Parts: sequence; structure tokens; C-alpha cells
Amino acid sequence: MQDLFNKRKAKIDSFNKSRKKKEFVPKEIPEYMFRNCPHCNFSISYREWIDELYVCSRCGYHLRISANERIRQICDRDTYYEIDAKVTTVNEHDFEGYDEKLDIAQRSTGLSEAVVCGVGRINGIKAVVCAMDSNFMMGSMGGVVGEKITKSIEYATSRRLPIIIATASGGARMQEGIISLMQMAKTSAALKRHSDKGLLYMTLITDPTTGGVSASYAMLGDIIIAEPNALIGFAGKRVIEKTVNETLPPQFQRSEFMLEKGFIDLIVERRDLKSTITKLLILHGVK
Amino acid sequence: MQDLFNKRKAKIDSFNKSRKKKEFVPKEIPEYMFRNCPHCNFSISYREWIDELYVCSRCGYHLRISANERIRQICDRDTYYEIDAKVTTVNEHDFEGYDEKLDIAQRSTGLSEAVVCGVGRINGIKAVVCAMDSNFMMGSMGGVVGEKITKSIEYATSRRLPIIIATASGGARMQEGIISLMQMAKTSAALKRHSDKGLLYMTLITDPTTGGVSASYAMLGDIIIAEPNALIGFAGKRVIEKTVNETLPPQFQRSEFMLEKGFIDLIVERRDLKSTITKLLILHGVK
Amino acid sequence: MDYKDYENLINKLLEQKSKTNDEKEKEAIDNEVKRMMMFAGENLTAWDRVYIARHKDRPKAYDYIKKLFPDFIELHGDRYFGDDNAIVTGLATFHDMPVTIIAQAKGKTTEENIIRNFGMANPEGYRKAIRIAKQAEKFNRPIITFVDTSGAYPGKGAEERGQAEAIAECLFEFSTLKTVVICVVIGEGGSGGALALSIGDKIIMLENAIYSILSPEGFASILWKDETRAKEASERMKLTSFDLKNLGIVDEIIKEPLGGAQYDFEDLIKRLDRSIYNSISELEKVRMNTLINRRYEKYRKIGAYE
Amino acid sequence: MDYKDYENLINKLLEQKSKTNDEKEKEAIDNEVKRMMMFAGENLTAWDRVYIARHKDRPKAYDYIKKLFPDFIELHGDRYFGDDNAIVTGLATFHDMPVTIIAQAKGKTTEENIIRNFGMANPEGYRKAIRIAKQAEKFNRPIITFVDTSGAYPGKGAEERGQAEAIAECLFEFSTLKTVVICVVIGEGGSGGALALSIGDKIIMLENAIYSILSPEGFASILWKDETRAKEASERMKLTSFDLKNLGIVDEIIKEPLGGAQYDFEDLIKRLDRSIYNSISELEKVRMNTLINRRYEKYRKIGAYE
Ligand SMILES: [Zn+2]
Ligand SMILES: [Zn+2]
Repeated sequence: MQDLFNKRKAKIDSFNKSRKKKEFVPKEIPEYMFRNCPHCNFSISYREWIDELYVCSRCGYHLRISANERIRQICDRDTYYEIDAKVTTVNEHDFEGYDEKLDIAQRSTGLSEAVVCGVGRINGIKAVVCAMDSNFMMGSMGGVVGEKITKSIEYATSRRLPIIIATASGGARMQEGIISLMQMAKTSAALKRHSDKGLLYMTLITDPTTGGVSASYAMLGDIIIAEPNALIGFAGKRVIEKTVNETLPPQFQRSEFMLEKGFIDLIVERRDLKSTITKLLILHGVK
Repeated sequence: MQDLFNKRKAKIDSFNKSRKKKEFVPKEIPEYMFRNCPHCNFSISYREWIDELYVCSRCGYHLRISANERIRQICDRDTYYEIDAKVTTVNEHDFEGYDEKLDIAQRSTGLSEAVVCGVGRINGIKAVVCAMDSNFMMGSMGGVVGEKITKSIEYATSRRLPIIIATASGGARMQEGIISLMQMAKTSAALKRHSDKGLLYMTLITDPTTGGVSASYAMLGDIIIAEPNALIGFAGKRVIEKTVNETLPPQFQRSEFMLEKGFIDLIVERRDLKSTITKLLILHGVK
Repeated sequence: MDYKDYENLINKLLEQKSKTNDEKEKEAIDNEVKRMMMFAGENLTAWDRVYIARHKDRPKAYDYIKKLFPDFIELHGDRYFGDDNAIVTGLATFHDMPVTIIAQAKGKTTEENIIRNFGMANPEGYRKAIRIAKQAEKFNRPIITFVDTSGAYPGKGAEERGQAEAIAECLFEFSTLKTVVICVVIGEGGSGGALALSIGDKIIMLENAIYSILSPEGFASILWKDETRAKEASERMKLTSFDLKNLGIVDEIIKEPLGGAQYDFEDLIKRLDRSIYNSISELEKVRMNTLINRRYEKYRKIGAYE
Repeated sequence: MDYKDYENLINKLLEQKSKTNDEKEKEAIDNEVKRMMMFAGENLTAWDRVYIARHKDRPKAYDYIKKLFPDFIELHGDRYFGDDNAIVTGLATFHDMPVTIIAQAKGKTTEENIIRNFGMANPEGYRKAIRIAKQAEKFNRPIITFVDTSGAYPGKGAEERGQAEAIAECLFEFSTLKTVVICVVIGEGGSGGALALSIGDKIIMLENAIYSILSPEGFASILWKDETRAKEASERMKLTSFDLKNLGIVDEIIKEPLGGAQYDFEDLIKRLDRSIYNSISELEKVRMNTLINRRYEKYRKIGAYE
């Protein structure tokens, strides 16, 4: 047991060390020189994908990106450092197959969990920035994700900093059961304390943000920004279709739809994201 | 000018004096011994109307009642006294025909204005109670109504009393123009101060409550009670029908409909009104 | 053999009993029924509790309200969009003290369930809960919530009107509500829809109630793509009152009569009444800041890692 | 002759001018136009101002926003039901200071008016305004509202979703909002729908804007059962900026160029900018309690009788 923990800890430590060097080598680089746009099928060189922030230069489709790439796009170079990066599960999860799944997710993403939390500067303005990674077990929220998010919020509260969370999550981490559910309460309560201090919380909702993450911190931003065409909702489309016995339109639960329904403040394209966040920080008196 | 004012003042004074004696002779007594229910056409003796609080014993239809009758039904006998009863227009209203209309309304109702405001006890519990009278120029709200309501709210605030307002109004007093409109702001602001002191405000919405009164104090109760089948809305039915070009169902804007739409806490029949108000006062810690 | 199978057997025995005139046979049946009840009731699996928690005869929120708060006055509406019958809110006196009730109300009959949407709330239900809770705060009334839902309603309109936002807002607002909040899980406590009304200073759970991240069927379907493995899922989900007490999520378990709450409801009510009363009395002595901090810590420590 | 008739004459003269090559005639027309503009513009009746206030070419909220707040970021939605395009809300910097904008936005074209529902808000518009205003309070941003609506939308859905409640809530919340609120009446200020966004510390009104309990047409229709007597009604309604200043409802009038705001918008903007800036600077010096008390007294004294 303790062995397992040490092993994982060592792995993460070594990853953290190695990451420093690799920071500006986006890991989205595919094996092939070209990657087609999943939406319009246009063939785009990976150099262009990188330059265009993983937005299709032809149709504007926003590719899902990793947590680290997200942070690179938002924060000033060399200003971001993780807080409580090493938080990881100390309990043995007795749910069959979970450890293996975690292990695979960790290896394939190079992350210890589905969220990266830290402090950085955005055009010089200091802020806590958390980014979820949908490549890590669909960005599902278990105890560690909830804990890291909560610690980040508490960090922001105690230092009177704004916090920005980029969400990307399929919902709760089923394997952790009720512990996972309770993270909704924990993160929301931490945000209430942050808000009561008059501090700014912005959410950046990215594709997909559903289930327990949508029904907690994703929807609690003073300002809720969404990327174009991101899926945002509580229940899954299939569940809803089964419940109401009708086929839902393709725009259902998408950013543009949810803006019309009154739940999104603004939709921002990736190329304007950093400048918009900066302006919003300034407009909220953050310096 | 001053003459006119003195004349009206004298009239009101004499009315106020005379009212003391007449207090328990309901003025709804019709000239004939029987009055048919306007809803089911059942013939009911006026003795029965009085005994049944002007509710049809056959179909339950709630007749519109005067402000004084409302107060009689809510407050303990001999406990109610008016506050600022003499507030009346000192300015000459230069709107043609308005003085005459006021005069007729005053003569026919025996009231100085469309609302009676005062303090009484409800099963022993002290409360400010205001009742509007739809017989007085359709219960329209002009400067005097707004002023009397505001003074009553301020009285309740300063003495830490709950306030109950029974609304019955066709809306703003057109003849007073913008002054009338501003009463919405004035009364709402007074209620905000009352609420910020942690005090209880209950509205009793009676038929009809529309326009400026509905869009101000009628809808601001901590608890909003409605009488059955009362008309409650902002815009008039004909205006809406003209706007949307369809015929509205008969239950549209009625208490039961508005409860379903989430704007009414509870519908209470007249015979249960006093006991319900009493219970609600107690449940809000008023003694 | 599941509890449900015993129940079927018992029902058959009782039917047999009603047809016979033989006093001896009747007595034998009674003894057998008793024995089976004892055996089945004392060896309940998680899956059995799922069955009992959802049982159509199990008392629903309104049954508790009627017994515990006979002078209950229902208050309606969210003041935005509608009045959601899946969540019932109102005021009552409890041991001479004004209290606010917020309850997820399943129906007992099909007709009632249609009106109550089978206890699955829409956003307006959660918004009504927030409105009523804020009034409780304003007037210093303790709040008692009753949790009994398979989850928030996954409907089209619910999504359009912000189910996620409404639930999040509940979690947000209840976390610092300046009044004592007691939550009682009486039946099914499923997913965020149940969690929204479970943020309080004391969580009481009936012995056979369940509480989980989602239904065992949904769990099996998501993890194993096989809804029929719900029974298996339930055994792993730690959804019984005992599991949740061990995890520190539930503070107190109210023992149920053999077979479930409906078998001796009066007695259960007596014990629940005492438990709620004691909880409020105790918590009302705590300074408000301390209460809010403790509430925060209660949730804060769940899933906290070094 | 109404202002509208002069406008028609002028338009005809200008058309005539465009067809001639005779320089002398052109000059004569220019002089005549000038003379007529002067005469008409300096003798405006209330009904003329109603016409000008509603003029399709009159600058609308978006025109003011573009000029006064070039870095405006629009924020959407009430977080309950929808995003109402009849009310536009957002943030901007104004003289290096973050401000919140809440504006009733009529359109200039039919297409835009259909999107903006002709500037007539639904309840979600007022609820968006409240949400954005409360954020302004949280982050200490002054609020600038732009009032331009014939009234709240009298639609079926608007009633069902609580138009009355939404407006009342605006009046209630704005009355103690702990931040400076400046209201600018730029066009039509009609009924409770306009009042909802007119609760502030300083009410600025453009010279030719109107503000009234309802439209002159509605007024005539209610009082005299005759909509066609709107012109007569307008003269009695005290709806001009000068009337409202006399009544103590409006604090400052911004003079418009001859013929209305569109004839020299740049100049108007310059003066409006200065007026808003001065108002905020002055009011920001006032202690918050004093500000709120003064705001209360401002409305308190209207229609106060002995
Ligand atoms: Zn593409
Ligand atoms: Zn009748």
C-alpha cells in the first residue's frame, strides 16, 4: 500500500522535474505532420495548429487542448507555478480496475490528475489559474481534483487573488462514488467564501463540461466565459433523449445555445481569450 | 385653492369622526335584501353575505370588498387605528376633471383616498395593516396612496412591526402622471429598508391587482398571499391579447395560474384569512 | 435470495392465510412470516436496501411532514418561473419553535407521482428551495430538509432553464446560510439532485435509506455499459447508511423497524422527532460563525489528501 | 404645424435642392432650411418632442455605448431563463475607471428591432439588469443606465414569467445598491418598464427625450377611450425634460442640437461624457450611507403631502 503510494509519488516527482524543461514543447504535436480538422476535415500542418492555438484556420473549430497547453495560452511565459501539485490519493481505492485506469491516464497525459492548479501572471496580472484536462479520465472529478481545486480557491481567498478555472469534465469520477459527489459541495463552499471576500472568480467553460463539474464550480463564476461550441450541461444528451423521448437539436447544450438561455456571459474565441481575460480582470479592479 | 383644500379637509375630518360610530355597520349592505352572486347568480340574503365575509356560500366566489371591511375581517375588534389618515393632496391637480372624480370617489366610498392605513392587532399580534379599496377610482395609486403606504412602511420600520398590505388596484392614477409612476419607486424603496431590518412584509393580493401596484409593493412580500381567483398581472388582458394576437384563457393572470407560475406563496380563502395570517406572523417570530 | 423475494413469499403466505379458516394454519403462517421477516430484515444487502429505499409503500416526505409538523403551511414558487411540485417547502412549528421545511416529495400513487414528477426536481424546485432557505435565514428559523430523489430531472426544459446552475447555487448558498440546517435522508439520495438539499450542519439518515453518486443502474451502465449489473454495482457503491456513516458523510442513523419505515412508522417518527429536536437544540447553542465554519469543515475534509 | 411637418417640408426642399444645378437656388434652399430648422427647433411642443424622442434616426443606446465606451464588453443572461436582447449589459472603462453599463437598446432597423423586441424588455431583461447591478456593487463599479423604452413588453410569456415581479425587484434592489448609479434618459422613458432602470443618484435627461407614466396614446386611450387624442394627451402629461426637471425628478438636462441628437451627435456625446464624468466624480466622494440615504430621499419626496 505505502509502496504503491511511494511509487506513484516518485513518478509524479520525476514528471514534475522533467516538465520544467519541456514546458514549451506542446504535447499536442501529433506523430504526423498534418492533422485533419475533426469538423471540416481540412488538412492542417501541426505547426499551423500550434500557431493557431489549435483552432482550425478554415472553420474555426476549437480542438480540445490539454491543461498545460491551456495554461500556456492564458499565462505569461515562465510565470506559472503549480500549487499543491503533489496532492494525490493516499487511500487505496478499492474499486476494481481504478488504479490501473489512473495509471494509464497518468502515463498518457503526463499529469498526476485531471486538473493542473497554480498561480501565474496574465499580462502581468497575478491570478490563480486552474485548468482541467479532458484527456485524463474524461476530466472526471474525484477527491484529488476536488481537493486541488479547493486548495487553489482557498489560496486565492487567503491572498486576495482572482481565480480562473478552465473546466473540461465529463462529470463525477464514478469509481470514487460518494467522495466524488461531495467534491461538488466542497468546491462550491470554498467559492462562496472567496466570493464573500469580494473577490473575482471567472470560469472558462470548454468542451465538454457536464455533470458534477457543471453543477458546481463551472456555473458559479462571477463571469462565465465559454469557448465556441463547447458542450455545457448537467445531464447527458442520451439520458435526456431517453427521458423526453425526442431527438435533441445539434446545438442543444452548446455554448451559443446556453448563452441564449442566459447562463453564459460571453463566448470568446481562443485567439481573443488572453486579452479578454486581461480586460475583464482590469474591469474588476484587479491589478 | 386653499379654500378647496380646507373644504376637503373638513369633509374628511367629519367623515373620520362619523366613521368611529359606524365602524361595524358594513357599508356593503345593498339596498335590497338579496343580492345575487355575480358568478353563479345564486340569490343570497345580505345577512348571509355579511356572515360569510362576502363569499358566495354556493360557489365560493369572493366578492370585492371595501378597505374597511377588509380591515374588519383581519383585525381584532376595536384595535385598529389609522395612521396619517389625513394625508391628502395639497397641490392643486391641474388635470381637467380630476378634482370632480376625486370628489365623487370620496363621497361614494366615504374614504379620503384609495387606501386605508393603520395599526391593529390580529389575534392580539400588533401589525401595520393597509388595505386598498378598488371602489375608489379603481384603487389607482397616486401621490397620496404612495405617500400613505410609504408612511405606513416607515412607521413599521421604525417600530419594528410587521406590515400587511391588502392590494386592490387597477394600477397608476393616470391623472397624476409621472408623480403616480414615482410612487412605485418610493414604496419599493421603503420596503427595502423595512426588509433590511429583518422585518416581515406580507402582501394580500385581492382582485384586481395590476399595473404599477403589482410591479411594486404587491410583488415584494416575504410572503405573498392571494385570494382565490384574483386577477394579478402587470399588463391588462386586452393589451396582451392585442400584442400577441391570441385570446388568453380565462384563468390567465388569476391567482391559481400565478401560483403555478411561481409568484404566489399561497392562496387563502377569506374565511381562513385571519387565522392564516396569524399563524404566519407567529411563524416569523412576531409576537 | 433478495429481500424482495422474501417479501413476495410473505405476501403469498399472507394471501394463503386470508383464505383459510384453520386457526392453527393461521398461527403457523404468522410464525413463518415473523421468522422470515426477522431473517430477511437482519441480513439486508445493499441491494435489498435499494429496494426498500424505493419501496412504493415507504413513507414519503409528506408522511413525515404530516406527522412531525401537523400545522405545516406550504409556500409555493421560485418567483422566477414556476412552482415545482417535486420539492415541497413551507413553515411549521416544531416543539413550539418556527421551522422551515424543504422536502423532496415523491408520490405514493401514480397520479401523485405524475404531479410530483416522481420526486425529480426541475431548476425551479431548487430555486424555490434557495428562496425559502434565504427567508429562513432572514427570520432565524432552523431549516429541516428531507432528501428523497433518484436525481434531478434530466429533461429538456430542465437543461434549458439551467439545472446545473440551480444545483450549484444551492451548494453555494447553503454553505454559508446563517441558520441551523438539518438534513434527513429518508429514501433515495441520488446524485447532485439530492446533494443540493444535503448541505447542512447535521445529516441524519434512515437506516434503509440510500445515498449515492447516482443510481446503481446508472452506475453500472456508465462503468460497465450494462444496466442489469445494478445489483452488483450497489454492493460496491457504499450507498448504505452504515457506509456513509463510516465515511463521515452521515452523522446519525435512525434505526428502522424490521422491513422498513412503514412497518412501525409511529415509532420511527418518535425517534426521528427526538433526533431532530436534539440536533436543533444543540446546534442553536453554537455561535453562528462557529456553526458556519464547522459546516465548511464538514465538507472540506471529505476527500482531503495530503 | 408639428415638427414632423417641418421635417417633411425640409426633406422636400432638400430633394428639390439635389435636383437643381442653380447655385443661387441651392443657397436659397439652404437658407430656407436653416430658417425652418431654427423656427421649428426652437418652438417644439411636447408632441414634437414625442416625435423626436421616437425618431428612427435618433441615436440609440448602442450609439452611445460605442462612442462613450469604445472598449465595452457585453455580458449576457439572467442565469435563470434567458438573455434578453432588449436590455444590453456589460463592462467598460470610462476615463480609466471600470464602469457597468445597463441599457435599454432599441434597434435602428426593422431587423434589429425584431431582435431587440423594439426595446421592450421581458422579465429576464430586468433580472439580467439586477444580476449585473449586484456585480457592480460587489466590485465597486459605478453603474450607468440608459433609458429608452416605450415600456415593458406586454406579452403572454412576460406575464407568465413575472413581469411585475421583475420590475418590482429592480426598484427594490436598486434603491439600496451600494454603488453610484447614474441614469441617462436618451429617448422614450415609458412606464414601469423605464422606471425599473431609472433608480439612481443622478438622473440625466436629454433635452428632447420624454419620460411618462405611459405612452400618450395609451394615456388618451385609458382616460378618454380615444387613442387619436395622443397629441392632446402629450401636452398635459408633463413628459418633457423641462417638466421633469421642474418636478424634481430629473437632475440635469443635456441640451440637444437643433432637430435632435442625431444632428450633431459628436458634440452631444462630448457634453454627455462630461456630465456623466462629473456626476460620478462628485458622487464617488460621498460616503456610501449618505449616498443611499440621499437616493432614498430623492424618491421619498416625490408626491409627499402634508
Ligand atoms: Zn475545420
Ligand atoms: Zn356564487
